Amino acid sequence: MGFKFEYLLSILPDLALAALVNVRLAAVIIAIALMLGTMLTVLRSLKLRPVNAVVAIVISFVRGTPLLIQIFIAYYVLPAVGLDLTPEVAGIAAISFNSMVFVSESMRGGLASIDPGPLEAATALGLRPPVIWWKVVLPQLFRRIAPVLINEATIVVKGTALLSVITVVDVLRTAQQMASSSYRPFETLVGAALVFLVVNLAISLAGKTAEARFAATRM
Amino acid sequence: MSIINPSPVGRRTCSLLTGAVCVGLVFAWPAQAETTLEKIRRTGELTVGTEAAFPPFEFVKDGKIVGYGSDILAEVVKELGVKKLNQLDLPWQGILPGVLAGKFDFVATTVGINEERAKRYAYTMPIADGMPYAMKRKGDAITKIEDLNGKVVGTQLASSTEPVARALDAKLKAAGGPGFKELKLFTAFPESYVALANGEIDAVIQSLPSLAVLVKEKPDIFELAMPTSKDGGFTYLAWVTRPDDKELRDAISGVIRKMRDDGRLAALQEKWFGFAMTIPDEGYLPPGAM
Amino acid sequence: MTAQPILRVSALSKEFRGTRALNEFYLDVAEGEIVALIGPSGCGKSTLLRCLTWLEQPDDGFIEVAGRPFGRALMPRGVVRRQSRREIDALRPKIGLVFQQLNLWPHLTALENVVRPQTVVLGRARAEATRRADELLGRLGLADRAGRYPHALSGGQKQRVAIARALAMEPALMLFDEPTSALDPELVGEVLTVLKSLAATGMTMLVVTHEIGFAVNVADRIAFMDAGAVIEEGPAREVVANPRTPRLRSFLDLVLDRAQVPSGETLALPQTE
Amino acid sequence: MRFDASILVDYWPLLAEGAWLTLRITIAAFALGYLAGIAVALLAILPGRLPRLMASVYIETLRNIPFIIILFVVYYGLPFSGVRLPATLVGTAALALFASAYYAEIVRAAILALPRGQFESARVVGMSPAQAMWHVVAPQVLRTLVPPSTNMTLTMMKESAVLSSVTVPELTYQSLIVQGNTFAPFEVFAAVAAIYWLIAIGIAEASRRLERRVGAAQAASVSANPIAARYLSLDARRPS
Repeated sequence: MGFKFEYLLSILPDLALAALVNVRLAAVIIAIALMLGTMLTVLRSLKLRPVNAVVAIVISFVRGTPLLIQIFIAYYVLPAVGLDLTPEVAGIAAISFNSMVFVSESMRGGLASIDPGPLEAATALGLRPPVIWWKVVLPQLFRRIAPVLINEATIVVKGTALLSVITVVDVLRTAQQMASSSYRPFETLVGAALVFLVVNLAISLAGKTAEARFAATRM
Repeated sequence: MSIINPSPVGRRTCSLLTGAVCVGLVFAWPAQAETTLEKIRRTGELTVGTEAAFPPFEFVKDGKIVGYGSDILAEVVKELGVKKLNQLDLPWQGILPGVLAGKFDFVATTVGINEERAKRYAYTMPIADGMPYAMKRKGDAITKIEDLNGKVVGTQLASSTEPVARALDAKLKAAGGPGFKELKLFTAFPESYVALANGEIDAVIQSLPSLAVLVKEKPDIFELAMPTSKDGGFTYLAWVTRPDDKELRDAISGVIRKMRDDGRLAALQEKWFGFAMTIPDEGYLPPGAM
Repeated sequence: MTAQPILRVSALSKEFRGTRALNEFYLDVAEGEIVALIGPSGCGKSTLLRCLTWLEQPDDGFIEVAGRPFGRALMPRGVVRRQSRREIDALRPKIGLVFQQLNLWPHLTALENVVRPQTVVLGRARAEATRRADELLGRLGLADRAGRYPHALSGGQKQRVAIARALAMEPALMLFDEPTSALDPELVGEVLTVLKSLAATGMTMLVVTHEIGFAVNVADRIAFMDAGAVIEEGPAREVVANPRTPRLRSFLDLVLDRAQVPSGETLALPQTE
Repeated sequence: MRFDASILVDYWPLLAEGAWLTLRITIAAFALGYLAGIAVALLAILPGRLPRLMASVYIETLRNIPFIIILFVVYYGLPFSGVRLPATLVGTAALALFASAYYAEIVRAAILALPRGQFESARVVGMSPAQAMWHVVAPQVLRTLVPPSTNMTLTMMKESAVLSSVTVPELTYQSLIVQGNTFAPFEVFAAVAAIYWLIAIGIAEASRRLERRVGAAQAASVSANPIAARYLSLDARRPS
């Protein structure tokens, strides 16, 4: 059962096709997580005590338990409270929720590194807080945490591999199906690894290019 | 991110991190006005959960789920008058929570019968005899059960062959031998095959139908050693329904019985395994089963 | 300038991607002398300081500190020998650099900023290093600030800590990079006083600045730098009063005009000597 | 369907044993992974292209592949090359390998975030690069290091569950055995989630204490400014 390179090559096209599922889901998830994560950050900045206490528990749970368990809750346990979601919706909901927390936590770190000077100026000019958030804080914040967000995007892509447990046939599930009929789990996993590597490197590269261009236009 | 074994998780593994229950969440399943069988008959639609990564029972070929189990399912669909079949493919760890949460009507994937499972799920009539067998590397000198003394033996974690392997170890020790050197439990059978091939372990214990096909596929690498004792396990393989769907279970069992009696089942066994099996009418369930 | 110079820079050159930041730069600084280096921005002043401390490797040329070659040595028969990193590190304490941004270490107290380099680099015992640091900080009027962290000090205090940190290494020469630029204008006089008091102890100093008034007041000699080389130098007041090269003249016109000082003759500068 | 807590009472010792191993694996992989991460980070900031390229290939490859795949390659690949080690050892090493790429990136970013003048001012007084790193860079970098390192360690702790697939008897593996015996997925995994959560809370608390010790000076300067406290902090008391 040595490593068969030809077999690896022969399965790559099918795995790449299956990766479209992961990419599509990841794109939706990242968009939602960014939006919700930003909203959560602004909400937390209001420092309403009961709200922040609840948020703290949610964050602790999301950070402290395996993502797979969170996906299971969304798909298998939520029907118990009357929320019966389709596999893709449940998967998107679970990973977005998870990623939202990580986005907000990255923002917390990013905020601390922002120079308060412009905010003071904006406040002195009489700008209202929503405007200050939208025009002053968030643009700086996104620029600062861009690398972290790109990293989060690659994590989301890897996370979509877990959706196979709730009937989403993605790269990993396709690889598993191949492995079980060819009895070659090693090659199929390496194939899946390559597909993930290519997708994530593409994301990192695109992110870096965008960042560089963004930085260039600012000079 | 937390990836908990999205590996080719096999079959008899009882699920991996299945649904965790958020603390304080109360389970209150919606009361069902009609039974699952009535619903299937009314809508003409059937949804089943399958782990399509277990040849020759259920596996994917050219993008379609095929295999021994799929052929039987086709007959069941016909008999129940189902017009539309949704066959969901998911790893073993999602199968049992899925059926409990009502995500599909029953499990159309082969599940080994054992005592604990039988208390919580309703088994249909068996579709195959999963007689446990030992497999070795081609040419290794393991020909009788006693040869497993001092060997590293592997099987799947929480599978129906795990208790078989433990019982075998105990039996070897009771006979005065040293027993296995180690029992290694993998979360999926394919991994135990790789471990056997690369010398990590010396023998795999698994049910005969699966091993027979594997040995046929890889005659240069693997070889059947001998049947192991059935002690500690009920070796028949069947499908399961939710415990409150006995009606549905009986309907499926009826189809299987009919197929056995008119020889269709034996023909399918010849087609997929290369040999026919004896399927009993009773005695396949452990005491206290549904 | 007959005495043995403390700093001798000869033919120092440095190129960045085709731009000559230093172009055969020559400068001698004699013992006890204060030289102010002035010049328009981009003339290579910062590069010079970075090369003098070997933070940047010059492409060519030689540096001598107190008679010893630094970074690169000219051997007999014209062989150039590059010094090892260890040799360079061993000589570095001889040149004290006060950065424009000061670069105090924010995680250490003022005292510790001065003590740590002594114990680590010179291997002094902690007690002795602390005694010296206390003495230096006291001399610079920071006795009651020794226990504070940099973020709790004013700009002028931070600068004096940075000076103390450099002095603790007992350098033969002090380099100052724009010592007045990071400070509020009213503190410029304070810096002047500190530098003068240093001069009174016989310390040799090279001060890079773009403030002519400050340069005239602090320095014995002014060197005007443009395009990577010194193009005019001489006694401080004379250079400013009677620039010989057109480039210096136009530079002075530019900066003095901005400072609204009519001419070099009537500079309204505080007299300290 | 009921929640049958008696299962957890019966199988508690098995789960506790698994949790203990999970904790030990996490600590060992953290120590090992962090050391390797620092080494790779230092490689990444060395002058010259080759070391930087090597470091970035290491980091990018390991970070962009799901851990399960790294584990399988190490676990099933090693025997082919004739090396045979206990599963727990191999599993921990693979986990450390995976985490080291993330730690390296965290350390590298923290070092680069420090103004260059800090390193240079240490070099200029005559400290060697190693001394400058130790006395000036490292203590400052430590502050920025704590929060992202905690995140990664939590991720790694959860990721250790994957080791169950190569016969390492940690928490998830033991829970699978309990599952196999009881066939009660929801009960067992509620318990397992709770245990992972508890371990995570422990790690987070330890990091919070460390953060308070190394980062006190910085925290003080942020909350002193009311505007900053209003917009740039999510934890401080609401400015009145």
